[in-house]
Amino acid sequence: MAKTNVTLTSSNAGMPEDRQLTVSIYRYNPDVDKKPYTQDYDIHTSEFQGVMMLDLLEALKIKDPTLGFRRSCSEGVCGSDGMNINGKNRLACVTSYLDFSNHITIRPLPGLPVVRDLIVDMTQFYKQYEKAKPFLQNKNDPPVRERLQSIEERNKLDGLYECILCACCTTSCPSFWWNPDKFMGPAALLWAYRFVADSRDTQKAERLEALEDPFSMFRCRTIMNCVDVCPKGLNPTKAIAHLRDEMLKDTS
Amino acid sequence: MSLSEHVFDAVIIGAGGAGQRAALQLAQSGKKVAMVSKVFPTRSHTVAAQGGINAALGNSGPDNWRWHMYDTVMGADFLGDQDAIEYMCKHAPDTIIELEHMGLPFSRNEQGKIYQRAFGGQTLNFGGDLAHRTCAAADRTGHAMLHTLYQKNVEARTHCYNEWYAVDLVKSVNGGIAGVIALCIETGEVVFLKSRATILATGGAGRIFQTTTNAHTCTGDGLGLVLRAGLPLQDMEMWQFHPTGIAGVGVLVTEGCRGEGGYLLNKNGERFMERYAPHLKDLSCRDVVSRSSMIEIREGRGLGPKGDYVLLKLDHLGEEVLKERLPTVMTLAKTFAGVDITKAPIPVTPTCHYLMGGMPTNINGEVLTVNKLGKDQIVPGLYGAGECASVSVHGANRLGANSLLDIVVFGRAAGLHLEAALQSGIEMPQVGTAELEEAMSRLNRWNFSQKGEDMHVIRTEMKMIMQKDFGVFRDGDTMNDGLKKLQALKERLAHAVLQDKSLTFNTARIEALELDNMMEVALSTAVSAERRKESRGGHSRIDFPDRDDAHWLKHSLYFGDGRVGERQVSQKTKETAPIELQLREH
Amino acid sequence: MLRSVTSLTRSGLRDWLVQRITAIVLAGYVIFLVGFFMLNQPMSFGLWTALFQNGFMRIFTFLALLSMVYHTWVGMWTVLTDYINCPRFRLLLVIVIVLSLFSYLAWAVAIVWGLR
Amino acid sequence: MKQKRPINLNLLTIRQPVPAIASILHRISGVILFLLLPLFIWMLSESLGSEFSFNALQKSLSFWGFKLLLWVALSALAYHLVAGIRHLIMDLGVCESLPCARMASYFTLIISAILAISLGVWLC
Repeated sequence: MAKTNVTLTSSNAGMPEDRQLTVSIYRYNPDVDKKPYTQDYDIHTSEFQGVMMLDLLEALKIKDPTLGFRRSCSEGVCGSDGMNINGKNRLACVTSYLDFSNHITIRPLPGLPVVRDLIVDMTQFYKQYEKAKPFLQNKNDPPVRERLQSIEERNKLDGLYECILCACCTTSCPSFWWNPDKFMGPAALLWAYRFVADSRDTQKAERLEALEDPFSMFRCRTIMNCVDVCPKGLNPTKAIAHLRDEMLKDTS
Repeated sequence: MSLSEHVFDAVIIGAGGAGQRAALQLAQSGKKVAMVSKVFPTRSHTVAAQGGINAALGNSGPDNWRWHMYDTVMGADFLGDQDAIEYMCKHAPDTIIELEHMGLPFSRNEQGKIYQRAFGGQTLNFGGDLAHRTCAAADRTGHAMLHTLYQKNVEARTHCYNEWYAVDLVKSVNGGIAGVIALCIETGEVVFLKSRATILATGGAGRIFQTTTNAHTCTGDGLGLVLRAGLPLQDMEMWQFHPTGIAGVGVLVTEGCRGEGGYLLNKNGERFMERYAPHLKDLSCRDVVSRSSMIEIREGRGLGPKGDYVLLKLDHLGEEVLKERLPTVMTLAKTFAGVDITKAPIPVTPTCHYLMGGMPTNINGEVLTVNKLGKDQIVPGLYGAGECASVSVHGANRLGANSLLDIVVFGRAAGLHLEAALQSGIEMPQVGTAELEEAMSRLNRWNFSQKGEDMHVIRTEMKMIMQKDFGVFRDGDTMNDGLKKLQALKERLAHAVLQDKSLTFNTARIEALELDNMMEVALSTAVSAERRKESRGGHSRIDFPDRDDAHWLKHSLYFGDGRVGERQVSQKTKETAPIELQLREH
Repeated sequence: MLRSVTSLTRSGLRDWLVQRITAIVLAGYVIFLVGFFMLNQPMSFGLWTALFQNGFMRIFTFLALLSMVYHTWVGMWTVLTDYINCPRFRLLLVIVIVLSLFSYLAWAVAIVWGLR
Repeated sequence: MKQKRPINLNLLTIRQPVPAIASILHRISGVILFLLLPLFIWMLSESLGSEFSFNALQKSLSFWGFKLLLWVALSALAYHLVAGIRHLIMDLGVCESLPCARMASYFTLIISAILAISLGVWLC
């Protein structure tokens, strides 16, 4: 039988040492609070399992069931638990408290109305997403089998289709803060380019035309806050640049 | 009682793959349809499926849907209904092509066709060589599928109740289902969504276990709804434990890892699957691989301080393959195990992953119950599809990459059937105050609870019991013990308290309602598992180690009031001969 | 599509292009002036006026001034639409800015072309 | 009810990466330049008006308040120019990754700081 030398470099072999954390959380419940405030929680890391910020929040919610936050998959693919942790937008489920000091600050995603505690109203974000017409459009009759696409053509979609709509990028973008109704924001624009870049889509010209006004896309000032925070390592700024290049190619 | 009514042709509960596929079908045909989801649709757990979706497309060599059917029947350890399996495997290619046309960004092969990889239990020519049948979008197939479906629903302008929670089904005066009580999580508003038909597509319930690959939201809501409506659940003992959950955390790493050539090792560096399954080795069915891993661990060949995991080796595949085909696994291993898979193996352990059982349905997605004579009866106005349903294509053990297939094939089937039914006319059901009050009673119980136990204590205890007594290996004595504890817990839950009664986005209230459902699911699992005195697929008993076709080749039924029953396993096929009963290779 | 009557070209793409082309002209002009200044130290009134009496320099200056107007229009319009939410106040400011830009242009043209 | 919802946008609590800082400085320097446009044109006017006004302009440079104003104007111009060139280069698509953009922003800040200091020395 095949034998392999087993060398394990895993770091989760031992439990991390116990630490006492102070977590400052933005609190607001419109049913009881007139305005938002910050609440401090003390907790020992030995009180719960796991090293992710979501594990920590779940432990705090047992202590204080009124604490509100969204979460689902707990592995960074559903995009529910975007929040501003120590000043940066991140997903709580794939952010380890081991990377922080003993005082951690959690606030809701910036720039969107707060529904309760860490839960923001994402309506505006989704509206902008829908503006991108985020669905494949092909005016030709579909073939009996799959539409062919070369490996190279398919590779163009990498770095685009993986977006999980967590809104970390869009809510870190000052252009979106100041014009949330007009500037589509990095996530929506990434999706816009995902379909422009798809060899199977026939509506490229229409898609580009819809982005040509001074706000929808051109509000981007290429500061790359979106790239800085994207938990999936995507680059919306680059997608926006490609959209612009396509427009230049089309119009010149 | 004044309860505002919103009226629809169809209401779909759940916006994962099955719910969205059904919604799309109905929305595109111009029906007045509402899709209710407790999370924004793209947050549904379908998004986490990694490996792929099976279909005999034959893009890498010859393939045949009959071979796929054979594998599925074998994988199911013959508890699957062959009519449903035939339907699924036959319609798989068309369903995949349809998804491709919708825009799903499948990986491609050299000819520009959909890329297909090897996966567990997939063979050519009825048990021959490994088949490459699993269509994939890198290792993000579920994500790509869910987003594609949602995008098509955006295009079709499907009416979405996002972040609304389905509390309970409302029965019509003539015994059918008339819709559902729904709670707007954002505002606390409660409405009655009245409809000619309701489709349940609420997904799994893995959260009843302590460690699971499932999302926090997989709490078996649809299953609880069905039980409380007096309808049965089927094969609730049949849980799949995925061989490769990251040790200690439960995060899934796809079977695609082994499909691409990865394998499992014990502490002696031995590729132990060669010993348990010489033919398919690491790509045997999941129940086989999980059991093998557990035996290794129990016999002291596991690793780690507690000796409670084995290793998944991938580094020999080379950085390029890993980056192209398994990028998600790469990051997950880094994040959750601190492992660089290009250099070191991932510590993995069998982890609760999938419920094969659920509400019994026929191939049209119509939910079934049994009458006093033990005959199947269609429940008027109620459909089910996806993990919450048991049609049953997975029987006692699901094959990898058959779940994404199940949800789209039967989401579509339910949609198509309901579309036709609506075309020929379904009457709007009549509802009386008594029915509405009954459906509201559970929510009211929590809302008016004054004193009592904290629900999280009960939840924690339930998960521990399930983990300990109803895991990969089961035994009569411990199960009996666990069952008694669960019954006591259910009693305690009936007196637990909801402290926070605020209206705006009160997640504590949702968690309380979810716990009711989880408790129902846990009990149904415990009762059904204790009752099935054999080992089959995902259900392996130490005290009854063998499959017993003479007594147990049948679906087990469980009703919310504790009644149990049975249903025949269908061997009737339409186009091809049924697969004959035989032992699986082990 | 979103339109704005007060943006320079009312097209994001054209605004963007104008901003870039004018930036190149302005950058060239500034760098040229700085170079001229540094290469001719100490600067005298004669040298300085001779520069601006040159025909090419006059055209270059005019181009730079025009670029300045358009570049600033686009830039200031962007700043205002980010931070000023009241549409009437914003309109007023845009008008003030655009008028002052054109008066600067006229003033500067008068200076350079007024040279004898 | 939606109208009353607060928005978390306390800029002091939100960490801003270097490219964002480089960008806001670009904007601020641009606004300063716009506000100081009359100064530049007035200086053009004075310098070209007559030998007398040319010399008067040179003399006024010894006045510290004027020096300071001119330093602010020229520093803003230097920054706006350097950051603008960075923008133009990035528009060519040569620096699309975050590490590169970050590096470019640092360069912008450093070069502009050197220019501003040199201008200060020259004006003193």
